[in-house]
Amino acid sequence: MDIKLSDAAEQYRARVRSLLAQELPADWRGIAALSPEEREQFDRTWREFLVEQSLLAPGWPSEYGGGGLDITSHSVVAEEFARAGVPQHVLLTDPVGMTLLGPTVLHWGTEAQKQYFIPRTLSAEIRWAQGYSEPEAGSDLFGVRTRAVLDGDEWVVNGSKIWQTAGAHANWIFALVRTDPEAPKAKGLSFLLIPYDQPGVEVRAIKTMDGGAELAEVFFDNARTSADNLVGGAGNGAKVALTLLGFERGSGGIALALATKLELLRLRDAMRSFGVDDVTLRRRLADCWTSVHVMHCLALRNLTVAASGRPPGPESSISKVMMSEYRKRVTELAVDILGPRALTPTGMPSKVNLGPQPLGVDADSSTAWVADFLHARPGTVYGGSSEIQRNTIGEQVLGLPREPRPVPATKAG
Amino acid sequence: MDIKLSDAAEQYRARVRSLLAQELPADWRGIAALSPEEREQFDRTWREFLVEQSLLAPGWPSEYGGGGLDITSHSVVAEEFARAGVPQHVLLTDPVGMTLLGPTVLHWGTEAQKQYFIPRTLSAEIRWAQGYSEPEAGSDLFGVRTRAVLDGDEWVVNGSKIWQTAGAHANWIFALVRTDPEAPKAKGLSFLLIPYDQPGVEVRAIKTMDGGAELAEVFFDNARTSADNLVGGAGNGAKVALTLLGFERGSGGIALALATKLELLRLRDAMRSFGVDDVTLRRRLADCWTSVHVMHCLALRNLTVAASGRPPGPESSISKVMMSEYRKRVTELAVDILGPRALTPTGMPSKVNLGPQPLGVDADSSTAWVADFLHARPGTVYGGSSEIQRNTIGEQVLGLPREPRPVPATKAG
Amino acid sequence: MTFDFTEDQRDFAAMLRSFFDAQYGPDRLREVVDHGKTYDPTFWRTMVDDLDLVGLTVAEAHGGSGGSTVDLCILLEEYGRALVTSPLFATAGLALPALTEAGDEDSRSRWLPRIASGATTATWAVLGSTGAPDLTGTGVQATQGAAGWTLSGSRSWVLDGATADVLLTVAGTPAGPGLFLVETATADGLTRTATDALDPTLALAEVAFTDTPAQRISGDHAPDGLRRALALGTIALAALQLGCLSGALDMAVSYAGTRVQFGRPIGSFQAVKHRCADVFIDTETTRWVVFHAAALASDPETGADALEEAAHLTSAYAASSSFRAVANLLQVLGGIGYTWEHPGHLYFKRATAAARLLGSSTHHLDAVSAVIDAAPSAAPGWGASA
Amino acid sequence: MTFDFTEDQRDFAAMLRSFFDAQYGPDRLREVVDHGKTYDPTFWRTMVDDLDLVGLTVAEAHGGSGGSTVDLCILLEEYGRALVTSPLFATAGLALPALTEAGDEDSRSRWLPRIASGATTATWAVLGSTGAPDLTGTGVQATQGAAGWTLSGSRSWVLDGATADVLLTVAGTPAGPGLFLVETATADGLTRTATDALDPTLALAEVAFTDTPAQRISGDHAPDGLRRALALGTIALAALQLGCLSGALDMAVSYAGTRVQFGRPIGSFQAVKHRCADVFIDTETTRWVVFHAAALASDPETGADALEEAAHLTSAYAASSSFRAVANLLQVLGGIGYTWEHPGHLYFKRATAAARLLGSSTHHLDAVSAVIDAAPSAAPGWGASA
Repeated sequence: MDIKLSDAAEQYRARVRSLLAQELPADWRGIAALSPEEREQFDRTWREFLVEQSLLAPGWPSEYGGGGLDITSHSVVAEEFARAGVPQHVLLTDPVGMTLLGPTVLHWGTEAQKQYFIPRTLSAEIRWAQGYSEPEAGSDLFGVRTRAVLDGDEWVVNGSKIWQTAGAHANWIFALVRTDPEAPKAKGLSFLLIPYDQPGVEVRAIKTMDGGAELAEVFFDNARTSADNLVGGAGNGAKVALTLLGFERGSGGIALALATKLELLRLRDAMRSFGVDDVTLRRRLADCWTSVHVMHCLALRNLTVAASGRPPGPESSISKVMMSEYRKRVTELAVDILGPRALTPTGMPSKVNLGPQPLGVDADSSTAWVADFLHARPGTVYGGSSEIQRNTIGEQVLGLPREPRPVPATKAG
Repeated sequence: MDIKLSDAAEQYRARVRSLLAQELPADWRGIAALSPEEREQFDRTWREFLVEQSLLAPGWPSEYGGGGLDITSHSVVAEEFARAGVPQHVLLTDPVGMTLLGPTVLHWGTEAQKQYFIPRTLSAEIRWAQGYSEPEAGSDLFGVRTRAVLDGDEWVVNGSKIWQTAGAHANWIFALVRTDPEAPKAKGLSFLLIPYDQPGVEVRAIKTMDGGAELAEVFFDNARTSADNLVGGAGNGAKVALTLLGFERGSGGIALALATKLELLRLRDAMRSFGVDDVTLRRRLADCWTSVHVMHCLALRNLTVAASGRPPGPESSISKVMMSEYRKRVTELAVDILGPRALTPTGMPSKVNLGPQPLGVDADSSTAWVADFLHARPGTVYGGSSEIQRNTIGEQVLGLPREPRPVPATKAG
Repeated sequence: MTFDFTEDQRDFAAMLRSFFDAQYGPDRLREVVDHGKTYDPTFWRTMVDDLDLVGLTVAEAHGGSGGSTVDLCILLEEYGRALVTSPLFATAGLALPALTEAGDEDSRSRWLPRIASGATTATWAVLGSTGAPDLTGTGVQATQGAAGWTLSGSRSWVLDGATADVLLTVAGTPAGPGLFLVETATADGLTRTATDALDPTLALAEVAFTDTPAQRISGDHAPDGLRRALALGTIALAALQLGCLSGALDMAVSYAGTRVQFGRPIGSFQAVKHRCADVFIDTETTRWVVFHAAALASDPETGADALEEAAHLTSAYAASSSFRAVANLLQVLGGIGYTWEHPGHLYFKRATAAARLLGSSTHHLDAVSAVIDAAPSAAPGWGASA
Repeated sequence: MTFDFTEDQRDFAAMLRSFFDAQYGPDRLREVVDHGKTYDPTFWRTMVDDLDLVGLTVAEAHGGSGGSTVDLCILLEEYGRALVTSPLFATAGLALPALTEAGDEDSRSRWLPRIASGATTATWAVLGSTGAPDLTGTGVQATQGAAGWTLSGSRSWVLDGATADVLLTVAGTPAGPGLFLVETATADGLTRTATDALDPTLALAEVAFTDTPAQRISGDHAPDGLRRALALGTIALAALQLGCLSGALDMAVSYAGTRVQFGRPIGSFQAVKHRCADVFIDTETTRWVVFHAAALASDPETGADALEEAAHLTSAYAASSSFRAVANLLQVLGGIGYTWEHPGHLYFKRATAAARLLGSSTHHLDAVSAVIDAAPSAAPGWGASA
């Protein structure tokens, strides 16, 4: 049982650090400290830098433009970026492309698909939206109704997908669609890549409770895509989708635990800045620090499993439940520390929605803390609700019996 | 909206107080302060006093030996007894007889049954155990398997019942038994009174996790009881049982809230005695005080509904959930206040299992607090688990759909 | 003892429910929320002229309806459930109790009729800089000069502070704190700055006083009166929170009963059903706690200490029960509940904001703790505790 | 980095599991629990002679197996899961770290071989009168006389305090605290009183010293060594708690999968299934937290500060996760779980007791709080936090 990284990995860490020290200005305080104008300029050059250094997708094979790194080195990159307060993903669509679509195509795609989509995803010529959920099938991943019918050498798609993060910034969507309506629920699905730029695709932004509009809904009305754009084989969509969800974990866990720890330090600084010093709040902060430690340990463990090449088990549900419940807890603590300041948020806006703010956000920005408080709420719903995760653990890990299914034909009970 | 008792009820309260002041010695500190020998003597004369004063069953009609009081006055009696630290029920079997069996026979029984059982229950010639649960049917009240078959003018009973509070101290049991095996689940049940004193009945004490043995299990092996001892009609057992559960609430709520408040004062005194003064513990105590206030308000409300003669709704599930979850919370607080003292309990033993200790228990008895901590655990299981209560609220109050039933014939799903 | 609503009160509640349903539906709510409107004067006039809501608790002698705190809480539950944005809560829930309980006879005669008629809106700038109610006038100083009193200092988180016609606040004087009234339309040296608010249906402002002319309106009974007024305001706020619970319950149950996933209404899954049951428990318990406090408040024999204790208990409970309920609501709603379009988040924000408007739940719990400290021991002698 | 068990460690764990299953089944457990036995010397000899368990972490030079803290935690997880009553935890989990980390060379040479051989059982009387570990010797004073050191004072809640052959404790001297050793068989002025215990599988005692002859065994490195020793003991205790979680998980899942109510195994109901899932989450997370700390402890480069921090974090988490798990276990078990006959309550009592044996979770949280206070800010300059 060895919890230290190898010397090679530590040497690689030193390399990343010196690379960052060269690239970043001396007075660097973290990406979030930049003004919108500075940020725009930074993002442009930073993404180019990442592509040049093969750091945008450190784990992809170098033949397709990736960094060719093993998962441990990949994890080191992510950790050092979090520590330095620089983004690993620059465009809003990059997380989807780099952590979901890319690995899926690399795993399941044909050589032609890899050759076509991977470089274009890296260059941002293609920017991805995720298309799993549907208005009528939220938690029920395999209850999707969007249908695709082969018409010559094209699929014709009808239906709609919802909850695309940064969906309005994308120009392609990968979607779980029903290609065989006769097959049982999960068996008739396929994983299809569909370009936005056609009359049959309409994208509408969804305004969310925090006032932002990062999410989108995508409607397909006889939308078309080449028959070549089906990944993993017709009827294999459920399998592809499940692998894809597995890709979400592994390399980013340690960086996330670190970002979460830095967030707690910012919260401590906020307490100091507000002159709030209450024993209960201090203990709640310490309890959060304990949880962050738990997540760090879990991340180390997940990294070990991922590095061993073993397939991710449904135990990854643990990380999902822990992190999403934690984000509610820590942001509830934040608004309790704000006290009345939560009523009238002021200060620097939040920079990201899905996790702790990057370095550079002012500790005393109540606007950012309140935004985090709101952003934390859907965490226990999207990507598989806490209820679904607990079902998964109960049934797939612990082997507990499923619930009786409703009698399909007539109204049950 | 009037939350004050009527003048008549307040005058009655004054009468009860002066009665208690006359009856109790000047240095009275509460029933729990008596030594075992004093207690034995007290109990004997006290039960006689209660019967004489018609205070043992204040709400029963006076023609059968009850007090003939309305529910508000009954509540006043209970409240003043709690305040004075004297028991309303003296024998361990009295709560079952006075709050469960008596009201049921008075409501559903024949005149002959009333004439026979009510005076004998008051005189303690008959001491009751409750027979609902079975080893194989815990939460599933209507899944009972104990069967009774009519043989001439006697029922012959086979099966077993479990979790009888003070079951070893009883000499009769009322049991929910299956009298019609052909009828659907809840329809084939009847409510039957069975004497212990026969070869076909065997009673075994159950030792519980606190080391006590207040519970029992009762086995019927061709046990017999007169055909006259069926209450409410054959096949009507489910209905009778549900009414009976309704009798549990109403008159005792305010006294229970008071006893719970007195318990918190004892816990405060324990903090003082131990020199424990921690902000978090103080706030948890205050939070418990708030919960006690909630239960007081609920009790007032339940009393109003009961006094109006309206049938108790399934809203009474609220009181059950609140109180049982509260008892876990307050006793967890108590052991946290004890700190290391919880490891090695010392001091006066606990006097009751099902709720706060009566007046007279030393505040610094860690033995009593630890016992309460253990006694609180099954509270969310017996009398309908918290899960069952939430199902009841969800389905019967809120009208949410039931779960699909398993396919009965073959193994489901 | 009848801990229940009268027939009239039930009718009143039903009338309010259908009034708000009809007059303050999703479109009007959208208008407020989407366009940052503070309130709609036409709708205000309807509430005031047609239903006489603002004067509900004002004595008939002063032009009101002479209703009780119970009546006010019935109103505020329905008003809160409908998420109405208007000066009603600040005026009737905060300013009126202050004026009535702590104002002198002159100021009551002068202002109560104007407020009851709806001509004048009012608020009470009650929070101090730490977020706890300030009854000692720490944040604002009052100075008596030749031309009368002036105020200097500031108040934050003032409900309807930018629009209220009349602004009450406690200010310190050399002789101790007093209650002061500022007429906002004419006062010099008054700055009122509307602030962004977590809850878009509650309009908040910063108010700064610089030698601002003010009337001292507190009479001799002010210290006790202010404590009573704050307790009444706290109970009124809890009724608003109860509205949040009541709305969240109906919304959660209705969604759980109709939304189908995995071939079943989600309300048939225990995880969802039990959440709904928890929202029901929180709603029902909060209702009887709020109306218990309201009944106490409606009884002239209730002393200031008892009223304060009830207010702290009620507020501490309503803060936690309403937050649990709205959190459960959002989890039941799933994705749709996080959209701006769906009103679910408004209950979430309301519950969060309300729990800070008159002091945090820790503030209230610490006050309860002081009550426990002061309570006599139960142990020695049963007669002592009688 | 390989955060995983080695093949040998897996084999060791499996061997222990089957050993305890075979040798410490329900009957032997019953005997302890029902008859208040402290421990069974025959079973102790089996553990010591056949499996060499007590000397697991003692250096080979001192007659032990030279195992790491990771090995010890593997042992204690299985030992805790089986609810074994014996002097193993007090000896190997508490006394050995104290002796090894804070004892001088002489005392180590003298005592480690005896302890490793199982001939001598030991304990560390560590708690002060408030229930927090006492490393400053507040509760016991040491005096140096002509005949050597004597101790006066008392220690409560001493694990195996009535039976241990050797008793360690920190006592105050005019020159500061030191670690002292008392040979219980021969010491004058020593009173050891076994006390009733919440957890019937943990034998506790009061120990009183009245001019009791003792050996001062702490070397120069004692202050840091004691902190390290306490951290190691705390991590060992967490492994015992992990055993509780592991046992509770298997028991809950097995019952939920077989107990039928309403015509279905209760584990098919979401309410029960989700409880079991929560127990799984608590068990798995606690496991990796405990072994992370154990891995740190096994690394000689880990400083006392880092080890202490890990111990506080691990203990704070294990205390809450294990209590949640055993509470969930009892709710899943229903009625049967409250019977003395069923071992479920033993896990409940163990989790409750363990969370108090080396300081409350509040104690550990407050220590974590101090770590947070001392941490440098993340904000200014990314280079600073590198």
